[in-house]
Amino acid sequence: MNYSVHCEKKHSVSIDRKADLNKAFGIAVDKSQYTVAIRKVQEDGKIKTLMIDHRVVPIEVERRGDGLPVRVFLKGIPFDVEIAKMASTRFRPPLPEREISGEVRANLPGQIVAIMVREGESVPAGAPLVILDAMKMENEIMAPKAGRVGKIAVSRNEVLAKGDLILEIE
Amino acid sequence: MNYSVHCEKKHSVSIDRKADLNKAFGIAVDKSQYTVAIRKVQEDGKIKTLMIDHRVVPIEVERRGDGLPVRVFLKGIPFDVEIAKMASTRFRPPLPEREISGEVRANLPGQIVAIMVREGESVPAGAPLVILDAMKMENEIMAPKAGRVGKIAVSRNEVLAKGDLILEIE
Amino acid sequence: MFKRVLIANRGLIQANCVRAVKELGATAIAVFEEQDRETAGVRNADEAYELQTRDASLRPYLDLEQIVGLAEKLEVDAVHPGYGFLAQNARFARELESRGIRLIAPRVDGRFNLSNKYMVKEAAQRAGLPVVRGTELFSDREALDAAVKAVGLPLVMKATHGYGGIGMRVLKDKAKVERAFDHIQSTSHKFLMNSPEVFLEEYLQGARHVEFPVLRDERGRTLVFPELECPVQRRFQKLLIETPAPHLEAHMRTRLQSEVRVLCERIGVFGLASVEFLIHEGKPYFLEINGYIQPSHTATTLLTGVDLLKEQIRLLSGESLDIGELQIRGDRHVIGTYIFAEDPLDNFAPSPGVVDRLYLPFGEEVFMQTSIFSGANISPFYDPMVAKLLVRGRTRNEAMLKMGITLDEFFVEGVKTNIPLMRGVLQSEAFREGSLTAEFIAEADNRRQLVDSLKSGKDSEIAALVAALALHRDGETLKRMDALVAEQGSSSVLGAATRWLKPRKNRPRL
Amino acid sequence: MFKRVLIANRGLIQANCVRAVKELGATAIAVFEEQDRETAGVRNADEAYELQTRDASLRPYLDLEQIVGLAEKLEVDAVHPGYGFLAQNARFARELESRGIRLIAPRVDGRFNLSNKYMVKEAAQRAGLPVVRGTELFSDREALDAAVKAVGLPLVMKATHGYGGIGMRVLKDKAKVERAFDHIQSTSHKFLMNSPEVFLEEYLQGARHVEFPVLRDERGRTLVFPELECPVQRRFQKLLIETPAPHLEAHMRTRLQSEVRVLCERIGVFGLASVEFLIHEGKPYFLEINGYIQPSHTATTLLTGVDLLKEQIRLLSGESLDIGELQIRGDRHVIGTYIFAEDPLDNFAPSPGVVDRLYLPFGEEVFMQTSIFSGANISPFYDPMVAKLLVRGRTRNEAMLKMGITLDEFFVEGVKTNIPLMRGVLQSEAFREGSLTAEFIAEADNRRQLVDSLKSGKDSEIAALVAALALHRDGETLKRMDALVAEQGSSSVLGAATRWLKPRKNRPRL
Repeated sequence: MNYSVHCEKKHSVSIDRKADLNKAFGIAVDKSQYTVAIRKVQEDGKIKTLMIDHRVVPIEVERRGDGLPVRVFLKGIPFDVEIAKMASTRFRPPLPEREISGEVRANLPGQIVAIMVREGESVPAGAPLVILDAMKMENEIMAPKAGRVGKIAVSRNEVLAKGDLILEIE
Repeated sequence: MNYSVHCEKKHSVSIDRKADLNKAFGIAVDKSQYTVAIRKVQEDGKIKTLMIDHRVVPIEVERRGDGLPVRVFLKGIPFDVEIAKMASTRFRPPLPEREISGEVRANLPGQIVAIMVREGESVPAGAPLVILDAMKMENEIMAPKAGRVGKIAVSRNEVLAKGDLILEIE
Repeated sequence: MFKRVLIANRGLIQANCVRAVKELGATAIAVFEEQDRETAGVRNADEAYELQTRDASLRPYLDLEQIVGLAEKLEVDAVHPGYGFLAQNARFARELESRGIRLIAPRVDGRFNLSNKYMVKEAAQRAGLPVVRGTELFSDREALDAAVKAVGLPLVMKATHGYGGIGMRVLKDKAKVERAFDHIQSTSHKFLMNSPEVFLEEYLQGARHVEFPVLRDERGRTLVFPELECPVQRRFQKLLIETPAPHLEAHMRTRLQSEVRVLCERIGVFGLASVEFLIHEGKPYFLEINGYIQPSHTATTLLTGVDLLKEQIRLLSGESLDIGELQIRGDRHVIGTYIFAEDPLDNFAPSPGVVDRLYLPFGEEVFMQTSIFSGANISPFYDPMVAKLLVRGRTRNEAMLKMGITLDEFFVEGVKTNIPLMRGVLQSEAFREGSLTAEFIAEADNRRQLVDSLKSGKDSEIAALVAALALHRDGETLKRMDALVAEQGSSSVLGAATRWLKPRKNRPRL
Repeated sequence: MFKRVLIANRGLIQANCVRAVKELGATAIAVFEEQDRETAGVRNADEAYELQTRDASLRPYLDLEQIVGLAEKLEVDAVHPGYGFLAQNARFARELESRGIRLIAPRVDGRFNLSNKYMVKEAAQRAGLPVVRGTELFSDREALDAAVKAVGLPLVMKATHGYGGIGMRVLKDKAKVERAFDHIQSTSHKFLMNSPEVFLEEYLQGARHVEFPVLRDERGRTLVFPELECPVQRRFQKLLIETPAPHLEAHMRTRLQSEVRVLCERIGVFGLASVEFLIHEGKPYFLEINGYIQPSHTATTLLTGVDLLKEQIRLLSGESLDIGELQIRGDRHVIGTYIFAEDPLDNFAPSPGVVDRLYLPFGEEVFMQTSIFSGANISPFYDPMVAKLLVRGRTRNEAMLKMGITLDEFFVEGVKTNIPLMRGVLQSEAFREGSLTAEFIAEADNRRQLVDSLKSGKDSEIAALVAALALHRDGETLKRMDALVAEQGSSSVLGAATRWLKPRKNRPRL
């Protein structure tokens, strides 16, 4: 199977066989030939460790909502990847979502120390909405787009988990 | 509920209430009164950490085949315990097994490097039977009781897991 | 020595204080929040007491009244505040002293107050130390304009009682000066002991920051340690330290050590303190005195073989310094890095979460303090430091090599950390030359560049390989599942295997 | 420096060698068995190759032919053997040298052979060092009787090529002498390079054991480090080390350091070696020279700030020693303990298994090397060392206190360890006085007593409480389950909850 992967530049990745645990197999990337063995997988089958050309490589793969890999971490160093084309595979990657959501959520757990807007107020994109106190720092949460402030789901001093809804820009 | 526990000397332990996670409660041991809270349990409900009088105490409890505690480890230090009598409880501890089993098993994983007896041979208690090479040491495995060597379940150079049957003294 | 010491902090510093107090033969008493109930300091304390959350807006470790009340009830004779939190809180000290309990913080002559930055600067100036040009104290908004004009931009605005970057702003833009002033004034009740006064100072572009730890006993015996330098900081918190400083010449070291001694005598410091200087275009400027134990003191301890934390507690209990100048050694080089659960590529946003894979480095001349483990949950509510990592070398070059390779071996999965950034720093020419500055790291582009410098051409091939292989294996897994379904006529297997292929909430990755 | 170095070992020493080689700018190549494929040394190596199990009776790490073959194929210019295993194997060295590959082990003048204990003893004697009274070499069973009579009981029987306790027996009883002789002869093909010769020595009751690490370069520049002492051993393996030795007087240290220098010059050592002495009733006796890096060298590294492992590799590659006598410091005190997965209350029986809870100590002047983690599986097949723990103090007293408290904080559940024994040792009067000997620890009763000394009267109450509470909670759990069953009419819940109440196989606890 051939994959066209953009990572810093365009690469052509060719994987010829089944990728089973522990058996070494070859993968060609552009003109280089790599010997790869899968050394460790998660319970759901996702790869955690590879052996590539006699080196141990712990990996993390970040995926889009539809499961398509979008970022690879090699020892914590991020590489953006875009898988553009696959020969002989059932996957047809859908276009990534482009519309900006108006949902404003806590990007980290913390406590609301100030609410700077009122319901119904019109705000430009980038306007400060609330201050979230997290990890000894005050974080201004900004409007992701221009619009009207809908219902505010939080109150002052409320402690939020990551991902909790704060308010919506309509 | 009252428990009579022998641990170095006889102790009377009195537990008055349900022992739920995280709620502190009192336990009397002889003339001392302890404040105890269960801080951490295993999946099966067994206690892993106690808070006793404002100190964190990680514990391990070794149990007999029927579930009765026979040894307690406080930070790795072993205390033999014998629970002799319980008031108002359904537990009636059966007598511990006394008969010595003739089964000889690997007490640790290792490799059989020598077999020093033959099937059918009579051996006294304590006679060396096999040599098990484990962790860079040769361990002589001795006869647990006098008797005749039954079928030998292992062969030279065989690698054994802990608990594997080596032979039986009949 | 003290008999009973309460430690009013959490994390690594709590555990270190607990052990220091125990080594000194006293009873170590820890306090803790529910979520910290099995951390190292709590486990190892002779006694541990759970703090109550009495007010949603006040975290228990900052709950001064509750801690003072507990200290009184438990009849302790001293409280160790660690750093941050309560370490520089004058009210905390007063409340304890009024109950006959000593706060383990440096004491000074009654005429002075260490946490008052302006007062200390004045004292240093009078003692003949060079200081940064700046204004007097003011709290009146109307005085602001003239003050800014007098100092000129860029400038540093400092609250009288700021600490650890709180109440301090570097301002390059006139438009932001007023807002900063308002912010400091409005938050002064929360962090700055209700003291809304500020002063402005000239901003010394590209200045280097060095500090000299000092031990001084009641009898006036003084020991000034070799200096530490912190070329990599974020928001005034240290990310990398070195001792001794790479480019401080011997005559400058000798001069500053003697100035430190003079200043400490002048203001009558006793206990542990750190005297900080900026070095700008070869000239030193006194900056401030820090009065609490800091994570960086571990580097001095490793370099010199003197346990500063223990000596701090000993001296404050009234014991004498029994170490001579000649017993302190500075002929090795120590580099320390602080690893935080945060993303330097996303403006150091905190990255709390569960550590799901962890490879800790270890080795000859490699020293680490950490309480994380595989499965540890990194709390979002406190300083997200997960490890202090130090190496010692015979030369700076040896220490740099060792730290670089040690960081390569340190792998944390599940939360983002500054390990990649620190690896980039250790490989950079600027750091090797000793010319890296805090300002350089403050720029997001520079951080990105340092991390990118770790990538080789081959790495992009490997990343592409990994992405393709991950997808390839998904396909394989699906096919195997399809076959299984065909065989067994069940759809539940497929359901389980393809769960992750359905759209998930598209939250930012931890 | 070398360009490519293969490391022929596993565990901590493998990881340390990998880092040392990388720090020196060479390519570090690891070899590994399947079960070790994600250990630190393998992860961090520049290249890693899996060894094959070619023969059930030969573990891959000992498979000399396979490793030599790999070294040749991979075109390495040196092999680091770590310690044990291949470190003293003459054939291994020969096979490598014949292929132009250097074994990283000390080299000596062609007339000598370090692994031949008798030859080295003779050389020492000729160099004027005091040696233990004993016989010449013999391999003839008929010579045994006369030799025993000449030396007298108790005596020590030593194989010419013994190492690390292998091929050495202390014999107090005439009846056991022949059996020991036969055993050494019959196992000599396996461990002792087919050399069945032995010699007997007087057994020096209560002798103390000190060793001086030495670095010496090809040009003859020699550096003798402060001595290490190992008062707690089991089967000739170290459990506790101190440096410097607690009771070696300064004049004796100076004398022995100069004798070490003379001996190393005489036999032309170059590289890293350790020269060992017994101190018996105040008199020193040369014992042997060890030619490999040892776990205890970490203590010397911590004390002196010289990375011995790295210097060893550097010197063997032909580089020169660039450290002066005055740059070595001995005015601190280091204590190290080795933690093994074994039960000192059961004759040090190995205790392999899964670590299911782990609290690692950390802190100021506390240094640890370990690769265990919660969930780690401790293999039964190799040396079960799980951690090296070291502390440094300004005085021996400070180091003792620190080690004692640090061991209290170290908790491993799932496998038995010698932590309780070491805690008992650190609290014992004998150790504090510096009068503890290896013989004392060899007695099971003494070990039991040391562990029991940790128990207070209250502990037996607490153990009783814990036992009763465990049982009490079982009852509670049962009752709750009963209620649930009554409610739901299902018996599967009860089945799950009471599973453990059914008799289990009564195997000994791990």
